[in-house]
Amino acid sequence: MVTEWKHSTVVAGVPWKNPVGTASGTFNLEACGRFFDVSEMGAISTKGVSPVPWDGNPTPRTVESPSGMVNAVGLQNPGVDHYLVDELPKLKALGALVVTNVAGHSDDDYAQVVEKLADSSADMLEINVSCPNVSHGGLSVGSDPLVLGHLIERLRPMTDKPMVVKLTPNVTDIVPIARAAVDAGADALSLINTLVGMSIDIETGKPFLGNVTGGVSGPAIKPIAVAMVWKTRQALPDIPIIGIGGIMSAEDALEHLYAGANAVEVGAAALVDPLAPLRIAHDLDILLDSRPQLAEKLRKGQTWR
Amino acid sequence: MVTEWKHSTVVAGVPWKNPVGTASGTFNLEACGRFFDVSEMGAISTKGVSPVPWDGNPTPRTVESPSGMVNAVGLQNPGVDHYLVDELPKLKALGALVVTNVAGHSDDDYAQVVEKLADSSADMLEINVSCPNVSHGGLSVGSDPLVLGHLIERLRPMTDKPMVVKLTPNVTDIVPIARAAVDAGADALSLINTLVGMSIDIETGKPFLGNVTGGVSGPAIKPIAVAMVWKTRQALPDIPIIGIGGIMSAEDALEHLYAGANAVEVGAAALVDPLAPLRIAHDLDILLDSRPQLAEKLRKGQTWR
Amino acid sequence: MITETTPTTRDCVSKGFLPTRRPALVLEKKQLDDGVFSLAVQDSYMATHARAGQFANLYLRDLSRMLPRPMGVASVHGDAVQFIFAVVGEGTQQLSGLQSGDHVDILGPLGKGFDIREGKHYLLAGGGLGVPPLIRAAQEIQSIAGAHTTAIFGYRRNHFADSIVAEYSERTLSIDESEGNVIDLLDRWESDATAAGESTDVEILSCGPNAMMKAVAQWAREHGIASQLSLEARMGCGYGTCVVCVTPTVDGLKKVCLDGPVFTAQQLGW
Amino acid sequence: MITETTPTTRDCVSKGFLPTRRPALVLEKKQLDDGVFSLAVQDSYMATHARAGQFANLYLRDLSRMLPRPMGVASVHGDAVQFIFAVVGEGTQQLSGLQSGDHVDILGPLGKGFDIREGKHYLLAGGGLGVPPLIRAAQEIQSIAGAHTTAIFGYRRNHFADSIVAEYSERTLSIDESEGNVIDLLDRWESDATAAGESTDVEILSCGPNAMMKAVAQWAREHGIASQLSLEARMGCGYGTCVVCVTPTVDGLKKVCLDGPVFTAQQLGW
Ligand SMILES: Cc1cc2nc3c(=O)[nH]c(=O)nc-3n(C[C@H](O)[C@H](O)[C@H](O)COP(=O)(O)OP(=O)(O)OC[C@H]3O[C@@H](n4cnc5c(N)ncnc54)[C@H](O)[C@@H]3O)c2cc1C
Ligand SMILES: Cc1cc2nc3c(=O)[nH]c(=O)nc-3n(C[C@H](O)[C@H](O)[C@H](O)COP(=O)(O)OP(=O)(O)OC[C@H]3O[C@@H](n4cnc5c(N)ncnc54)[C@H](O)[C@@H]3O)c2cc1C
Ligand SMILES: Cc1cc2nc3c(=O)[nH]c(=O)nc-3n(C[C@H](O)[C@H](O)[C@H](O)COP(=O)(O)O)c2cc1C
Ligand SMILES: Cc1cc2nc3c(=O)[nH]c(=O)nc-3n(C[C@H](O)[C@H](O)[C@H](O)COP(=O)(O)O)c2cc1C
Ligand code: FES
Ligand code: FES
Repeated sequence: MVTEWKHSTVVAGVPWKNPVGTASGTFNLEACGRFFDVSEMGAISTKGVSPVPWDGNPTPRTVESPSGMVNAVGLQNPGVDHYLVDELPKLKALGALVVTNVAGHSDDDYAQVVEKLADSSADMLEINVSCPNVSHGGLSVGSDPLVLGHLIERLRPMTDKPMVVKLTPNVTDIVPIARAAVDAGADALSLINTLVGMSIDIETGKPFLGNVTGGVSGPAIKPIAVAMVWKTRQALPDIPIIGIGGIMSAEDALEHLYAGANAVEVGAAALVDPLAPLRIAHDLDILLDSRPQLAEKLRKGQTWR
Repeated sequence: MVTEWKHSTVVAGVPWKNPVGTASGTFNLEACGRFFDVSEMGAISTKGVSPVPWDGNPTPRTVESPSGMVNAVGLQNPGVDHYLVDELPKLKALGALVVTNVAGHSDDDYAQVVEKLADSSADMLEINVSCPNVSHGGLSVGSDPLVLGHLIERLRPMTDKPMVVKLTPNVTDIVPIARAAVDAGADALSLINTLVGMSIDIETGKPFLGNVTGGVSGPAIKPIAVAMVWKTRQALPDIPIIGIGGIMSAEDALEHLYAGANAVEVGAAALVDPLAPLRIAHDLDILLDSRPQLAEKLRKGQTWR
Repeated sequence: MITETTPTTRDCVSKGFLPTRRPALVLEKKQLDDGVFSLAVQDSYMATHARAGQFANLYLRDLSRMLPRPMGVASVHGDAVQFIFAVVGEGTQQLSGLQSGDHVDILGPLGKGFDIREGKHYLLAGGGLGVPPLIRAAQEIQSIAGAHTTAIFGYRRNHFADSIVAEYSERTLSIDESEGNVIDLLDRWESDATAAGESTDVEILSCGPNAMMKAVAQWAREHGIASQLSLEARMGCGYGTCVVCVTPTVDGLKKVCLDGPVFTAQQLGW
Repeated sequence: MITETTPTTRDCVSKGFLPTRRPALVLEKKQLDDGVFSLAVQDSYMATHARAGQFANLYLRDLSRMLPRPMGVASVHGDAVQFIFAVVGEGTQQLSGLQSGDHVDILGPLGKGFDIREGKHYLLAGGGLGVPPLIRAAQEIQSIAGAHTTAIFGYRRNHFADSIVAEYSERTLSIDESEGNVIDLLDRWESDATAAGESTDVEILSCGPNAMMKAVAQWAREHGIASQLSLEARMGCGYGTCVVCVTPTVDGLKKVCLDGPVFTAQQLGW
């Protein structure tokens, strides 16, 4: 049985069969595809791809934190060329809607990846300017409106694919950053990426992670994520937003949708239950039955205000 | 029996009998003084005082979040005049070391409070430029190095008391803010205040808190707080730091101390167990026995590097 | 975090301070109605000190939900303290899973209870899960010379507390939503009393939904009867330190957890 | 979050996908030693599919600690799966409190187990809490025609697993820290075998602290013996999606949870 989804959404003109996607870095086809039919998801956002393979950070790469985890994977990935012949065609062959997450250490890195993806079968691109775990690019780009605007202006003309810009919560005010991305041509925003955090081993007095700091994700960050989605939505009434952060249940997804998101992505929850993204999609499909106004807005690509 | 503390600390030249204080807004003498001898604590940081009584925000003022809580009290307090004849003299009579937390909606507000406290019996002042729950002052002052520097330059000459500046985590980079405070004359820094967050009632689709957004505190924010203390300590090797955020146990306090704090303050933990601050102080006194290097540094007013 | 009684706790208690959060042994858990449970825990301090209208903070084992679940004391027997609660969310769901032999962390008694005096007749006007503190009021009043009570309880459906309060209260009038509300009962009580020539010199103790209590306070005012009302509020600490649970009164904002939960209608300006 | 088996889970399993995280009934919990416990849970999928060297994620009820606690499968009986674990932190402390009748969420079997073949003699070189997967290896090898095992276990103090592994392994040599280490035992085994004129054409399966396994791999190399080593690593997901648990191999970084935990000494370049 393939699910007959009752409640769909639209993100930047792209119809999603349901409002729930996987979040980048927490979905990998080889691992997750064993647990569910990837075509069932609203969307699959894949691990950040860089122009060349990256080795990531030293281990240990994660440490538990209260109702969350701190990770410092550092965008280990086999590079865009491998992605184009492996993960992407496989996902498309399975019928998935693919959001390709793009990583870089420099503007040129991002441009190289986007160029290679321009004619690919990816459905949307998600420009990750918000990874706290790489020393150049990532967070540093995503926290300066001018730098970010410049990057997106450069990338935007390189492809016809809808371009989502993924924002960091590690900023004084997310609104000018969001606005800069939109003014430069972003078709949608996704937020939030992880919050900079760390943990210290009290037996050694030394940082636990190989990379010293990492990014906090999971339920702990939910209230912060919801506030950022809300604030961005209040400032930018029309831009499509994918809400991310601490979504463990359909109820959590609803909080993001009521905050103004058009769709959501599920991250850490998928790490502790491979089926979490699909389960949340199913549960949400039921919760939306009793919320016809919200469901109607989502279906039309509008948002809750 | 009054505790013979084995391990003391020094913050901005002020000796604390142990490294654990209460955090502002979570200690109130009338309530907490029934549970323990306030003179036992390293320090008592009192609720933010404003020049005139403030009524705070509409209710509900708190909502639970995973391993945390979001509060939007909005600095309700009876004003500095009341504080000077009530809470402060009572605390001093009981033998407490008092850190008076100062709130304001404007530079003039802060100045008025500091002026009145200049000749008081308060041991230290803690300038709260980081409250996310007031529309002017608070967070807006604390997130701009220039504005903050200006304020501290004005306040600094008004009193001989050691001045602690309490920083917000809701910034892109805490280092320039910390530096601005220090350059303007701050004797110490305390961090972190709460992170902006919110929660939405999925039955109504509306924000749960009367104030819409609030501040997240509790274990959920510990990794974020530790990273901020660490980052600030790396950049400013000598400034005394009071570590705050998510401390529920002596082990958590140790994480802050190893990150570079000279002392800690306990917030949300005190709300869910009135005795938590003193229990943490006792437990830490034991844990420091087996950490003579750290204990020695604290005693001398130095920090772990 | 089931905080076993720590040296710090013992030390402070020995110096005369109030006992802090501590684990209490669950003696009994019973289901009273659909989603309504009675929980008896052993805590001699609570048992000795809890006055009607006071409450305790119950805490969950699930550390991801750290705020207290405040619960009114429903009765005391020896060193056993009884709570009666409805499952309304995840926290009360978890509490309903406690079994005898488990421990649950508690703090209390907290707040200001009902002001109860000798020789008085009290009407206990309760609605839904507002009845537990009134059961304790009936129990307390029963032990006071000359004071007596009439329980006037409104339920959603089943009259789950009638048999419990009957142990302590001479008379119980109760009603469910299909039949009417607490105000209907108050009217009935008054006409009965007047008809029987009984005194209507009573005082009302009330606990229930705000709308109900406002109506009760108004009814009392119209009949020249004093009323004390036990409020609910979202709480941060439940013991007076965080200023989260405030309610407007004629003297300004007051803390429900410390200055209340019981206020007079006058204080509230109702 | 004890996730009761959801419609989504049932639906996916019916389509032939792997079963996701699910609650398993605790059948028995026993203490084997100071701080060492055996936990048997009912899960027919695990019981049918778990190969020696594979592991399961166990999850805590305490939602504030959400990461998995990976545990090697120690044995299988019918639809019961046994784990043996030491209490080293808060999570294993909580797991040690499980009682029969409780449920614990599990995911598995996970990872690549030992490569076990017919007609071989395996030395099972285990240290401390590395022994559980080797007990399962002995059990599995016992059921394979002509294959047999010698258990070579190093303990900190008590020889808590000797009697368990004796059910499956023909011979057990064990030692504790006061007496020596696993390498001493391997030497002893070799001289015994040589003296007795037995074949030393064996393969080593090993699990334990990294330092021990490196020494075992080196010993094996020096003796021209192949070895398979089961690694530990900090994990995010435990099932291959997060790229947290990587280890360097001659073919680059590999995931311990998916490509391992078992690697050959050659793969690791040890
Ligand atoms: C002084 C006082 C006495 C009470 N006595 C009783 C009683 O005897 N029996 C009974 O059934 N209920 C009583 N309540 C209400 C009870 O505290 C809530 O039903 C309970 O906290 C709900 O917890 P939950 O986790 O199931 O709900 P959730 O909605 O999941 O709880 C989330 C948060 O909101 C708080 N919360 C939710 N509902 C309420 C509420 N109505 N009042 C205050 N906080 C709430 C919770 O404490 C928690 O912090 C009392 C409340 C107060 C303030
Ligand atoms: C493949 C594999 C198989 C294992 N099999 C066994 C076994 O059969 N018996 C046994 O006793 N132990 C085994 N372990 C180790 C076991 O997973 C840890 O002891 C356990 O996770 C500690 O949890 P804690 O909450 O008590 O410790 P904490 O230190 O409080 O845990 C904090 C975090 O660190 C992780 N962690 C801590 N120690 C380890 C470790 N040594 N390896 C991996 N993660 C760790 C925890 O999972 C958790 O995420 C195995 C580990 C791996 C990777
Ligand atoms: C292990 C891990 C790896 C991640 N890798 C990426 C990545 O490659 N690109 C990206 O944009 N976000 C990455 N993220 C961030 C998530 O996509 C998500 O934004 C964040 O975890 C918050 O959501 P959550 O609370 O649901 O996990 C990663 C998160 C985790 C936990
Ligand atoms: C209810 C509440 C009220 C607070 N009021 C103040 C305040 O008046 N002034 C201030 O500087 N910080 C205030 N804070 C912030 C705390 O002092 C502390 O910085 C923050 O809660 C993080 O620490 P925690 O995680 O230990 O709670 C308040 C926090 C809470 C929860
Ligand atoms: S709940 Fe904290 S003051 Fe009342
Ligand atoms: S732990 Fe996630 S890939 Fe191995």
